[in-house]
Amino acid sequence: MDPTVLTQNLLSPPILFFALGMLATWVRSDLMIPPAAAKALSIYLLLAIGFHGGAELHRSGLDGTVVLVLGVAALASAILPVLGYFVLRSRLGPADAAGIAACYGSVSAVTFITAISFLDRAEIAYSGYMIAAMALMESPAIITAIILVRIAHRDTGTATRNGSTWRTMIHEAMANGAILLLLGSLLIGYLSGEQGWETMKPLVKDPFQAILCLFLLDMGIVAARRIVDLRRFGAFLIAFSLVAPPVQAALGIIVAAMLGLSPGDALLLAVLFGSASYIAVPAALRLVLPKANPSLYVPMSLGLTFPLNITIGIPLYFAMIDWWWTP
Amino acid sequence: MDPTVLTQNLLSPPILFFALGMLATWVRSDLMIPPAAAKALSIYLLLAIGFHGGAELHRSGLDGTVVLVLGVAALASAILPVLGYFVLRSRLGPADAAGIAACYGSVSAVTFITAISFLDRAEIAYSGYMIAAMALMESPAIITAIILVRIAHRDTGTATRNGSTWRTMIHEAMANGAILLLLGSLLIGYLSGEQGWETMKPLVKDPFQAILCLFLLDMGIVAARRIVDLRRFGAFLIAFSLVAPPVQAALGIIVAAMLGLSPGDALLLAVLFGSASYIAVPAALRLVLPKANPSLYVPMSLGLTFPLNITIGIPLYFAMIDWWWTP
Amino acid sequence: MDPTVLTQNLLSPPILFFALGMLATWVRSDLMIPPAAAKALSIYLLLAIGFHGGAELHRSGLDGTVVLVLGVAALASAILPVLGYFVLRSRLGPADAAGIAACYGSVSAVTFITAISFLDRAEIAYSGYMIAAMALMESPAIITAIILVRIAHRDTGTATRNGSTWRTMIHEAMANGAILLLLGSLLIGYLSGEQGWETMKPLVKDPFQAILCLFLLDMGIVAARRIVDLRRFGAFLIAFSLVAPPVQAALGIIVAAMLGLSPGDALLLAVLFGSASYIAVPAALRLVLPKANPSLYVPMSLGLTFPLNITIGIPLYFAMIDWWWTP
Amino acid sequence: MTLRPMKRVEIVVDTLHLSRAIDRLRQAGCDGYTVLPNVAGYGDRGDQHADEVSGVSTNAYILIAAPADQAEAVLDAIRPMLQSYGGICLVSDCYWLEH
Amino acid sequence: MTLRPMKRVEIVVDTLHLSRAIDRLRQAGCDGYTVLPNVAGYGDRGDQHADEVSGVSTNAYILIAAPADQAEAVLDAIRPMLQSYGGICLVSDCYWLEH
Amino acid sequence: MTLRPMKRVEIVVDTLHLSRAIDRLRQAGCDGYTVLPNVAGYGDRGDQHADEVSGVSTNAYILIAAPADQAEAVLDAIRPMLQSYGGICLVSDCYWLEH
Ligand SMILES: Nc1ncnc2c1ncn2[C@@H]1O[C@H](COP(=O)(O)O)[C@@H](O)[C@H]1O
Ligand SMILES: Nc1ncnc2c1ncn2[C@@H]1O[C@H](COP(=O)(O)O)[C@@H](O)[C@H]1O
Ligand SMILES: Nc1ncnc2c1ncn2[C@@H]1O[C@H](COP(=O)(O)O)[C@@H](O)[C@H]1O
Ligand code: NA
Ligand code: NA
Ligand code: NA
Repeated sequence: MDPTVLTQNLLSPPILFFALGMLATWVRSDLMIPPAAAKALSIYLLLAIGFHGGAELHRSGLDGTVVLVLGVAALASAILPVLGYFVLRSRLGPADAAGIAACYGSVSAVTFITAISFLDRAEIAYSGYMIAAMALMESPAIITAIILVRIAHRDTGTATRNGSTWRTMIHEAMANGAILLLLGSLLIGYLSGEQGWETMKPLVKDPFQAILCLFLLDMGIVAARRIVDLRRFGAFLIAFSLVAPPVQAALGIIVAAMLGLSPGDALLLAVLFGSASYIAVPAALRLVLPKANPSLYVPMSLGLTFPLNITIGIPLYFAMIDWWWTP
Repeated sequence: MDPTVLTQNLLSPPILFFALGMLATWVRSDLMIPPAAAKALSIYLLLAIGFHGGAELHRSGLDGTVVLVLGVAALASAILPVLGYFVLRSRLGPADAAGIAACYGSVSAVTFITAISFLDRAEIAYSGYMIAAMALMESPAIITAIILVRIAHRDTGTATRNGSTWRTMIHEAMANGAILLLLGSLLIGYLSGEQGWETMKPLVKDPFQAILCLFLLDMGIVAARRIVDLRRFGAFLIAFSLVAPPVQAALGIIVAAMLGLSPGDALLLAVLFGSASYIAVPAALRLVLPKANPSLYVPMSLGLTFPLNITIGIPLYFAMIDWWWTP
Repeated sequence: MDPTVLTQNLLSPPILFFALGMLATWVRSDLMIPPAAAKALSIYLLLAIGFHGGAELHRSGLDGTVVLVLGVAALASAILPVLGYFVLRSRLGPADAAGIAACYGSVSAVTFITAISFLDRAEIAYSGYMIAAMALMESPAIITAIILVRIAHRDTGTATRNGSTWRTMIHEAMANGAILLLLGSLLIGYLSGEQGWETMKPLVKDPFQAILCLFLLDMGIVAARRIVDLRRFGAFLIAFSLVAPPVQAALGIIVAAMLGLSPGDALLLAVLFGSASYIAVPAALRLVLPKANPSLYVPMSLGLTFPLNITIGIPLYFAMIDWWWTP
Repeated sequence: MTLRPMKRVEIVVDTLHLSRAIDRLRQAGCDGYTVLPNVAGYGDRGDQHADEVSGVSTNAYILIAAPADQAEAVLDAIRPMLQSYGGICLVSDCYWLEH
Repeated sequence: MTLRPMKRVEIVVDTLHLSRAIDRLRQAGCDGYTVLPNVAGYGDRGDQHADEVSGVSTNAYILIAAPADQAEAVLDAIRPMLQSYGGICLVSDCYWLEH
Repeated sequence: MTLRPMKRVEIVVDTLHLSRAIDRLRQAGCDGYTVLPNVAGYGDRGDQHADEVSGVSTNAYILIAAPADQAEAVLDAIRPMLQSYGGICLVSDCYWLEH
């Protein structure tokens, strides 16, 4: 791996601001972004990448591989938790194992956005439909997790709340604000075409990287707070948080090669496979799998996997792709 | 009417984001813009159009028609509620009729801003002083409403809170934050001239349309929530919400033609006549006409009239103007 | 003094929006920026000047005078409170005198930022390291204040909370969110170089002046509220609030001349000497010198000194420098 | 440690009326209160969504600890507002930690 | 001035569960409540930091004044949620100022 | 349905002192609390406007439900802070819904 890719990533403003946020928590500073502002920033980021992706789609048009890639992505999100579940069951009960596995089967939107900003800085192209792939990968993992727990409790049937579970889950998946905003913005970007893009560009493109920095500053503060919770963890869960991402990302790279994706799209697929959800899935799990302990899966995905992926993961996965794709 | 004007408006990012917001409420999504962020966006929009209008005024200078237009606008806001009141009295008590009439005699700043963004997209000029006209049309309607209720209750005098009412009202009109910000920004834009414009342009002009989209996303969420309240309404009020705007807008177009305004200014005047307040007037009514039921006038103006105006109304009024003004 | 410098400053958008905010409070308007948004704006401003300063440093490189200037700045912040303290002791007890002196020995970040925007508008260069100087001047004044109170209470030792005071204080100084963000952004701007600057420029540079206007609108609202508290003050404290800034700024100009700084840097040093803290120092004083009355030092620095400095002070100090530096 | 018995008064009014409510409290001799300016709710006048920018649909919550006589003055001062504009007022007992 | 004795019920649940909790309250016949949608806290399930965007780590606080029987219905309605998801519910006495 | 009698402690301190107050609560054995970090108010030290960025003029509100002995420990822990920095502390009775 070309070490300058790693250095350049570590010295890029987004990562440095993330590190500053972590530092702020560690020295017990009172630096904080008001939650309302952080929420507004996250809405901006989802809207911006959604709209950008839609505008790209409008330009490139839809071709045959799109449906294939989207299908593979959704399938992956449904299958990945099975692998994670069986690894985790060696030490954990079914609910906790399924909860963690669901997070790692799903995706982290901010990791994905950071990967896009990595590609933007390196001026490497990617396809607009990868954003749709991300949206499709949010939910299947939860459904798999529920099924796994159901199977484990076949006899008792108490671990998940019966009856309304499926209805609740489907509603949550459809009505999740982040996914709705992402797909809605994608569609709007697609529909409003070149003129729409000119209108939105000064907000969704020009300051995008810089606003991501502000958001990652906040993410650093928040992630560092969650790391404290890890001190009660054994080595097993810490190892899982650090090993699962590159392994899953490597799977993503293999799939990307098989699908013949471009290097940019391959990186995004690797990140989708390798990242773990700490927003949408935890929110859904609290509703449909309340027995799974959130103080396990949130610190793992937010406190360890997220920092790992944005600092070392993205350049590492890219180096792998670069080496493989280069003829 | 050229149907592409309508289609183009419906497919423009602001309207599509508004629709996305409504959809989010309908599918019971948890998508929401934090109230503090929505407030900040509304402050931005008022400041931006105020400043922009002031800068335009600085460039064009003040001419004779300005005073005339401003006077007519203020007068219209005082007279329009009388018409509305007598129509509404056929079914409602004096306080409710006056309350609703006040909203429809006044204006909706966001509708006005959306009309400006419509003109910007179509590259049609408008005059900076129309923003002053808007500010002047906020309050007279309330005064008329009070007078109407006073007359209705000549004998009892209990419907409005006596004594302090006028003082409160004048204070409210002067001290209303939105109007102060709008007129203040207009004046600042005027005073700070070309150099000031260069300074402010990267914030008040370049991302204006895109920030309006974010705000309309929120307005869609909020408006859809208010629509639910309409189910308790009879056909009469729903019809009023949908018929009054085009009728009043048509009046505005006639006045604009009589004043010899440009097409852009004519559209803005039509929108000022045809739109209904759901911010400043409801806030004032709660203070000076507490007997008027806010769960009538807010859902009507916010849940029906506002969506109608920004989706169909603006292109419709513009088509009428286009047809009339074209020699 | 060339009167147009003053007029131009008074008619610049930042000052006019500040005045609009004050007016809003005076007419008891309901105009307000949500606290969460104001906090987000302040974070933006600190991040932006920090990053900008770091990028400048990256371009200019570090030379010999930097360390000298930084040292002098820190020293000044430690010494200035001694002068203030002895003037104030003529009328006040040791805790209140020390509290006020600490504020005036320290700096106001927003005044400093307003001075930078003054220089930007006049296209006068300044050095990136002046931002580091500002960060270094925040804390020494507090330490001096504590020492002065300790000396005054040598016998009783009750005025300041013993034991943990020093530890708390050093922690506060290090961990103050504003300073951490400022220095962190400076370092990030320095490390991320020209490519980082290109990335961040659309957010930290282009809309900087305009966002400052929004923030000063809020500062005007807040400052005017604090002015009300001044009615209970005697002439002495009001006089101090208005005389100390130009006297201290004049000292700053003399020091700048001795150090051979450029006119831009001289203005910034004058503002650092002449401004008074109303954020970091009051927050620290509440912890380490709780006996000092915050309803003295906050209204003085926020209600009087801040408005004085940004309206008249900055152009006045600049006129002095211009006259002195012009050969 | 002394615990002085006091009344605990809670008021919910429209955010729009907050500054008037506070003026009335001060006139009634109330010398301490805590305010949450933006809260949501539901009552006789339907939903207060706390979701928009006018304050028409947003409540403010006020907490007052006061001696019994001052509390009574507060109730007298606030009742006419509740009659005109809606809102609620609750009274309960509490102890104030002297310090 | 009439003060009617009432129960004062306070509920803290995850913000995530707020809309469900309110649905339950309404079904239980509760005709008034006040809501603070974003509060922080600490309890059996550890820290709720109220610092992020998912609502997983944020609480909502609900205040209800209700006659004794309605209050009891509220407790019955809310208890299963507390059992499944955590949270707390406090009951105390208060007087409602009639207006 | 079991309702366990408890003490309900409410504390208002400067937001600046919030983290210290919480440290003290935890040391005093308090195992649950709810926090509103930004509230406005008025008291002996004048107006807390909750309008600026330093937290000097903003209060935090803490609600604690605790058994009597734990509540007493909380009061002991918090009183020195109120003496140094101002703020208030109220105690009342409540019932905790067991779940
Ligand atoms: N029973 C109640 N318990 C708690 N809060 C209430 C109750 N009734 C009304 N409120 C609050 O007071 C506000 C105004 O009440 P109302 O005027 O009845 O609509 C509501 O929006 C709620 O926030
Ligand atoms: N003893 C308590 N006093 C006040 N609030 C509490 C208490 N215990 C829990 N809470 C609140 O209820 C939330 C959920 O509690 P739990 O489910 O026990 O973690 C906490 O985050 C606190 O906000
Ligand atoms: N009597 C009271 N009732 C309710 N809150 C109070 C009362 N007195 C003080 N407070 C709150 O406690 C804060 C600090 O009080 P103080 O230290 O007395 O200024 C005030 O800003 C209020 O938020
Ligand atoms: Na994944
Ligand atoms: Na109108
Ligand atoms: Na100074």
